Amino acid sequence: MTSVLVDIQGLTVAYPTGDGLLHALRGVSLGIVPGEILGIVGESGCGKTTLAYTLLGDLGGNAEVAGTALFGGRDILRMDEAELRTMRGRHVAMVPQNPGEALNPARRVGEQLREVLAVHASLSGRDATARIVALLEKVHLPDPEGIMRRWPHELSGGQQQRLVIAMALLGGPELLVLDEPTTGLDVTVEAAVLDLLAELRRDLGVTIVLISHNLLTIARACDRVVVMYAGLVAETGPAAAIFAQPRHPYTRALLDCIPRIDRPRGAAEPAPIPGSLPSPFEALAGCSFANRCPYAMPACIQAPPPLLRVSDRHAAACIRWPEIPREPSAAEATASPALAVDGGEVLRVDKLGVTYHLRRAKGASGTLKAVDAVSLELGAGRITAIVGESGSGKSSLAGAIAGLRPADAGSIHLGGKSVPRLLRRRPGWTRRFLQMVFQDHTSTLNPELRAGRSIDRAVRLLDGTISSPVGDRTAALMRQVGLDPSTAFRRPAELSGGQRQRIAIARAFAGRPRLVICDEITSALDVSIQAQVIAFLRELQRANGTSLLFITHDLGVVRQIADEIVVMYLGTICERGPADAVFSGPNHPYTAALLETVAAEDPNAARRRTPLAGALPDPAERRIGCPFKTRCPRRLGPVCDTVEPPWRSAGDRHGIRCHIPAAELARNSVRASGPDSTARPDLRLGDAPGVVLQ
Amino acid sequence: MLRLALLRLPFFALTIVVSSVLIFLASEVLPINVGRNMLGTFAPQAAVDALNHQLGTDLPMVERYGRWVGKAVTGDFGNSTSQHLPVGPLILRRAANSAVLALAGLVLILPIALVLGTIAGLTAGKATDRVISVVSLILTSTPEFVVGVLLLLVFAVHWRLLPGSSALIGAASPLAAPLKLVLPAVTLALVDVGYIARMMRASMIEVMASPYIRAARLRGFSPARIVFRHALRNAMVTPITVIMIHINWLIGGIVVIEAIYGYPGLGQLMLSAASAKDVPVLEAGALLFALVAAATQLLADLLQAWLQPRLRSASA
Amino acid sequence: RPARAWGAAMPKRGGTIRYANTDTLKPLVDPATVDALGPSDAVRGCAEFLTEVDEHNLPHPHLLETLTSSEDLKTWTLVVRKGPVFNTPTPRALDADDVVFNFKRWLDPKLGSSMNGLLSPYLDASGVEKIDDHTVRLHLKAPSSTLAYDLYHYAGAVVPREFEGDFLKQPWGTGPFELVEYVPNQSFTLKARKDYWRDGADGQKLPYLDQVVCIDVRSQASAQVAGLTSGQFDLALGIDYAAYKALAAEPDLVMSRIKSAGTVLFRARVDQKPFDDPRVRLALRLVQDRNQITQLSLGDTGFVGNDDLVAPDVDPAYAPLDTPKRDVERAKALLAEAGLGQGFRTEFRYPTSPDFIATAAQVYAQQCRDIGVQLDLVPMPPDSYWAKWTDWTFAAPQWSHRPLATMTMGLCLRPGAAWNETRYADPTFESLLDEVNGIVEVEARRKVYAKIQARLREDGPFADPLFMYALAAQSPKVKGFVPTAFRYGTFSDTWLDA
Amino acid sequence: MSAIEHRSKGAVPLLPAIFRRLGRSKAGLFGSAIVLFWIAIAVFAPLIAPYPPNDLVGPATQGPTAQFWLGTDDLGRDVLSRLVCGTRSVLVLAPIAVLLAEAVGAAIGLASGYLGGVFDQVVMRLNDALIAFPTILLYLLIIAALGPSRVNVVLAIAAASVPGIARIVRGVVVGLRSRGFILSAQMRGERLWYVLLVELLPNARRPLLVDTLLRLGYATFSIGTLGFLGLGAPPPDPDWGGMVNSGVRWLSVSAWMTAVPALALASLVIGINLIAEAFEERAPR
Ligand SMILES: Nc1ncnc2c1ncn2[C@@H]1O[C@H](COP(=O)(O)OP(=O)(O)OP(=O)(O)O)[C@@H](O)[C@H]1O
Ligand SMILES: Nc1ncnc2c1ncn2[C@@H]1O[C@H](COP(=O)(O)OP(=O)(O)OP(=O)(O)O)[C@@H](O)[C@H]1O
Ligand SMILES: [Mg+2]
Ligand SMILES: [Mg+2]
Ligand code: NI
Repeated sequence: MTSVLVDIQGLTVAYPTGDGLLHALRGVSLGIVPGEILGIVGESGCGKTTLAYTLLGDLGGNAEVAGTALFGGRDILRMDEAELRTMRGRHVAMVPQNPGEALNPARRVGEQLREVLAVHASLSGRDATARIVALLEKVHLPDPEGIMRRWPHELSGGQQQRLVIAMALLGGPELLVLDEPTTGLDVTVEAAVLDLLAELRRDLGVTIVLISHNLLTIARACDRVVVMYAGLVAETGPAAAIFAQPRHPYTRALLDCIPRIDRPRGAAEPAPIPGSLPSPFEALAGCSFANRCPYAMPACIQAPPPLLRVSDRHAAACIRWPEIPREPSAAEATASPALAVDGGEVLRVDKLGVTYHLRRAKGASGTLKAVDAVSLELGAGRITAIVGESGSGKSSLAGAIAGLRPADAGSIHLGGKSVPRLLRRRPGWTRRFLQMVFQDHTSTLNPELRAGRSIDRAVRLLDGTISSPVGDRTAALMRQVGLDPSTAFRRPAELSGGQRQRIAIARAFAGRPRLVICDEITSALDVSIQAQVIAFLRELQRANGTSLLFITHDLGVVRQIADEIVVMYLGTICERGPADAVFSGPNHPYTAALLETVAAEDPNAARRRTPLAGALPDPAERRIGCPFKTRCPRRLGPVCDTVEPPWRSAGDRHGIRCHIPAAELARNSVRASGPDSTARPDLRLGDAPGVVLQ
Repeated sequence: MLRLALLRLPFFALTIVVSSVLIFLASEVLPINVGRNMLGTFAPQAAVDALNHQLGTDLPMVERYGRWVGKAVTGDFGNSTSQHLPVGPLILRRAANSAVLALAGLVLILPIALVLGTIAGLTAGKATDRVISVVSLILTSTPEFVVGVLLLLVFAVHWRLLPGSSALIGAASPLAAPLKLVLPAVTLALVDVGYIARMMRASMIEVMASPYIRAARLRGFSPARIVFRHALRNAMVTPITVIMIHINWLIGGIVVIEAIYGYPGLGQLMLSAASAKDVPVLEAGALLFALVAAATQLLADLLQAWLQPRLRSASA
Repeated sequence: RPARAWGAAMPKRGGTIRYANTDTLKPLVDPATVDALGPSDAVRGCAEFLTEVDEHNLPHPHLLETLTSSEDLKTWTLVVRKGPVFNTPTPRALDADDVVFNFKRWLDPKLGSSMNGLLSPYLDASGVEKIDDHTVRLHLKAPSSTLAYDLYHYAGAVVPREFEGDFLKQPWGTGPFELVEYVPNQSFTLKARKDYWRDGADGQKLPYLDQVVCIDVRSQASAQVAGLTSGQFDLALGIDYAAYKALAAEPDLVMSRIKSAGTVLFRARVDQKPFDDPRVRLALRLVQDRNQITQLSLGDTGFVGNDDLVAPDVDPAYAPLDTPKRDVERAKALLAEAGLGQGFRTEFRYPTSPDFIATAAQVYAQQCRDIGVQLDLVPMPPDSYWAKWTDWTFAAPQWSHRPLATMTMGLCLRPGAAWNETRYADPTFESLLDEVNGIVEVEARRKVYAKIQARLREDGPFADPLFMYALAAQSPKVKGFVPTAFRYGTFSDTWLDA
Repeated sequence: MSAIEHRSKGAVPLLPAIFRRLGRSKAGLFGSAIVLFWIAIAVFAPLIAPYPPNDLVGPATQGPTAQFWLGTDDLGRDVLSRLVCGTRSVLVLAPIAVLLAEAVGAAIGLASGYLGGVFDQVVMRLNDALIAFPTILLYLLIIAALGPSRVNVVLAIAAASVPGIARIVRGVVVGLRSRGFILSAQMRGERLWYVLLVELLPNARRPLLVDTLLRLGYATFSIGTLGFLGLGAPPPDPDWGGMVNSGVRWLSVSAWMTAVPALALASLVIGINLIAEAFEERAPR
């Protein structure tokens, strides 16, 4: 072990809090080899960030720390302020979780970059500029000099991320620590950032520690992975080995709850991990994962398992590691084929438009067509997913259908009946007909009211079949989403995100609605919890024969649950069709790009550069021609710029809105499959003028 | 910045217009017979009617509002019913006096409060902070009449160091007798320093706990650099903007201090106008306050945008 | 009159006197309608009076050479002094026409001058006759013994006949100073005139001072004290009791204390219930412990009044009747007779300045509880109080010093008089007042005074618990200023001994 | 987000939280002690006061003696008795004024924030116009128009506070009105009053609580100031500000009359502000 850059031994960190001593790290040992990209992965709260800050010697004055963390032979934990100052920036640099917040909002970007050079390299003036420009180019920021003159807020999230990385690199550190660098970024941007890391390691030889709760991200970018659980290392090993052959049941379980697009629907539903993290306030007697582990045995709860060597560089903290299976566990058995109730049409939306009136600083006011003449329909008992990048208008569409955002054009039919666009004007039955689950688990429940209160209200107001008292129905609903009815008396703040989302789902189903809209209900949750929430959602949906309009940007989830897929781009639908058809292609170039990005995240797939360059164009700009023209890798030419693309049929109920014929699209599609099928003339594909059904 | 200013102008104008209507309506509500008020109880009704007619107080409301605004735009606010002087110059002179006092106060308040607040914020929880915080709290909690009377007793009556009466002679500017400003300004400062210092402290603590300060520390910057280059500017945003908005109060709201020292400020004028039901003065004063408030609000916005570039592009 | 000799010292010339006026500097429009001491001081510096009343309460002709009456006190001859010059744009000597002009103004009811209240009982405008350029004759409709005093009333400043009604625009008069600036509620400034008609002790023209600055310090006792001790003011007129007490210990100040007829009245409107009943009014007088009221509100700067407006030792004709004793039993009985055996409750208003009124009112309210009368005290900012002072039902106004009680009586107790705030109308009283006005000789007047005093004590519309000393404090360097009961600030003969 | 973080953000029941907060902060404890002291004085005023507060019991303007522990005022009334009895009016009037203002302000803020649109615009412009006016002057104007009395002092303080409160509540509401739980309430067809009072109002409790405390301090302060300006409760009933007012002119003769009520007032305001401080304090990170 001559060549370790960082050697951490028995690191424990505890924070004294009002509720007692909080154990953030419970004895972590690991080494970081120069030149590697080390991934650290684990559920929220398991100590990843704490570990990252340990590497910079910044744990806050009140933390109780034990163990050693040697960096180049010196113990970071025992350095004094001056030593720390020289180490930071010059030897170890950090990219904190939210890059936007890491920049001083009141100083120009260039100034802040220069400052680093001035402090660490005593470099200023022209030399500094040259160095900065070079580095900014290195992180693929266009127009470096222009960027230097900007304020932090004038950069997009992806740009900020790159900028902070560049800033961290300015001091020429040996070690770069990135804490959740891609959380909150669009898949397409995330892919680009990860690519950048690999490049930097190659070109600059910098050692990188990448922290994420997303296993796929880690898998895609890292050489070696450390899986953390409850302040301990659960498993560590080469990325490929960990994903191919996990040796800790927790790793196994984590892998199982990732929805994967490479597994067809029905073949495997994500399997949620039962139970929850042990309390950080309690000392652990045995294995921290024992209470959730299907392989647990008495020995597990007697003593904490040591990290056991699996192979040369692979170790797992599980005494039963040889028994952990390579393949996903048996959760898929519970999956049943989607229930296609033929109860006719539940929702029909015609040329719906949502326009925002913007007062923009940049000049005159403008309008933003967030949803532009979108038409779609939804059959009874079916699940339609709407996917698209951030800002593509998914939420606006959902809001308009729910009547919460004022649509300014088009019509909405619920159960065949036309309803007013505004919720306020809609007749009472629509409330029972249509419900919604909202994205943000922190705001879906009123923080000041007990959790069950809103279910009670919903039951009282919406459940027409009151045969039992309200409380009984509420309790039943709670059980249906896997919650103990006593949870109803807790306050939202005492519940986890997953629990809250489940209550929101129970509330939405209180009146046995025909249609439920779910707007990114899981995107803020950990993978394991996400799987849980979706499982319960499906259960309720099946039990009630409810239709779902499921909005997400996670194609993996879409694969698991959707019957039909609608792909949105800049407020318009660019492709729609049955899930299988969309996943097998042919696809709209945009869909293809999205699928490819995700495919690229698949740990078992080859690493490819994302084909989707650039960011979403300014949605407020006036559009003519194809909305995707600016980023389309398969742009035909002027026709794309001037002529609105026609709908083309790509198979049974599968439509693509593109100038390129479906057959042509299929040929170049990455996952080309199936012959270009004959279109069914009864297909409704939205009716923008000039619909072409081939 | 200029664009932001232009963008805010309509709001500025709207506030003024709404205020003018409001002020006018409010003065309508007061059951005041202007003519009777001016001529006194024993004046014959005919004379009162004639005066009312001459003043136009018997016209319909909308017309009167139009007249009032029309004249106000040209700076003519009519004659004070209690002082028998044109309101415009009267208000302006008093406002100028108040502005001088407010400025004198600010000159004391700003450096002291910002420095103390910064120190307290940086040493939050330590002894220095405790002392500063407690003293600020005591100062903000002590009514200005207590402070004022005390200072008067000590410095004017007992030690005779400073003039005890800040009454001004004629239309002379208070700057002609700067000593007279000392006690009122110090009182003002004592009352306000704590308030601003506490705000600065809170703001400093918040900024020091912000991710970008932590990020700066993790870049290996020295504490001094962090405080002066990174934290101060951001921490000043709230106190400074609050002070801007506060200017209104500094100019018109220090009635008590003015009363104690006999300083002829706007507050005193408004107070006596109120007790004499002098509608033209009240109207003009209220309008002036609205104007100052809107202007300082605008200024505060601009200042804030200057200190916080992020806000520059934010839509109104 | 010649300038007085002030001891051995020769007056020094030059300098500015800064004096604090505790009476509000109300807006100044027309000298004839001035109704407060503050603005009257500004007028007095610029314009003069036909007569002058000295610190011994004796009248002298001032702008008049002589003022003589017929035997029956009904015809008065005014010989106008030759010499006084108006500071009109083209300076002009005073003559009989100006005097007639002023009389006509005062007597014009439309102007609303308080001079009208004083003069009109015995003089009509038609009775003013110009004899020649320097002689004016007044033909009175009733005899008057108070004319010489009345002409020194503060609204009686003589303006030139060019005067059109706005003194700030036309600050014209024959006085020693010129008005530089008048800022209501704040200050006024006078500067010396070159061509004043009187000569000083040094043989040159008066005044000695270059400038007079008057500062409105309201009733801010603390500011009065602090202003004087810190040398901001050279002189303070009409300081209040608390300030006087605080300053009395100051070695560097010359304090003066002059008995005056300035007073506070607890007055009720006789056209309002229950005060229309004389028994109620009497009860409200009998309940007073006037010693306690005086002691607490003014201490040794006040002296007891007797409910009749006549200040002992001030008005020469004062009839020494017994001071009414507090008699709660009788007061109760009177109330019972009036059908108010249970007592009653009423609002009692007073201006918050000068401070002693609040004290007097509170003490009085406390005393009234003994007969079951509850006074709900309503302190009012002076501006508010005086804006409608004649309207209040039961209130405590302050009345300024006037040398003869009959002057005040004429102002406030005659039906129709502008300041008759109580609406008092009593023929008995009126005829007595007319009678006394026809008498010059003091002892004869005293006899009628006795009747008037008795009548007011029995039937009058007010209680009059106290009189105040006129208090002044001056720096020793102020010379040639004689504080009077009037509390007027007149500085023609004043100089600063630097 | 972890369960622990949720816990420390602590939307636990309000009252226990209040006491816990107070208990944790030394400042809060000290402030409570001061306020409780005055409350105790107010409650037991008749027992504590040695003399009837309005009676002229002794010689005027005296310093402390064995007979009159805190001296007498210019009318010879016992300062201690007046101080003790004056506690009641301050401790009753300030809360009434503030609660009244909070109720009205919250109602306006709720409606204006939730309903939005023209109504909101109008209300907020009106608010702006009122806020433009220095508070003290607003008090003075209102009292000058209505005349000085206890009721009018309460009205003036309440009226002048309403815009600020409305603004706070509106801010909270605007931040919440597009939250999931509100949208959910709309989607299940809740009535307006339910949304406003049950869903939204409780969320404004915390800012309102801090605001109420700060305002309480300021109201106490203002009552004193109005009394000092002679616009407070009319005499003879004891009123701290009024006591200072009448004492000021005797300052150089006997400072007791002024110092005692002035210090009492300042201490009460400090006490209230210390409590408010304890609530404003952020939990240490
Ligand atoms: N300064 C602190 N004081 C008290 N507790 C802390 C502090 N910092 C972190 N913790 C706690 O320590 C535990 C580990 O936190 P840490 O941030 O390292 O987890 P994480 O794995 O990064 O989680 P996440 O994915 O949510 O970022 C958590 O329970 C957290 O609440
Ligand atoms: N209230 C609003 N006012 C103005 N613009 C809005 C508003 N809400 C959304 N937008 C804009 O409309 C466009 C579509 O937004 P929408 O929220 O529907 O997208 P989305 O697909 O749901 O994105 P995300 O994945 O980030 O939730 C975006 O450009 C967004 O900035
Ligand atoms: Mg973290
Ligand atoms: Mg969205
Ligand atoms: Ni969470």
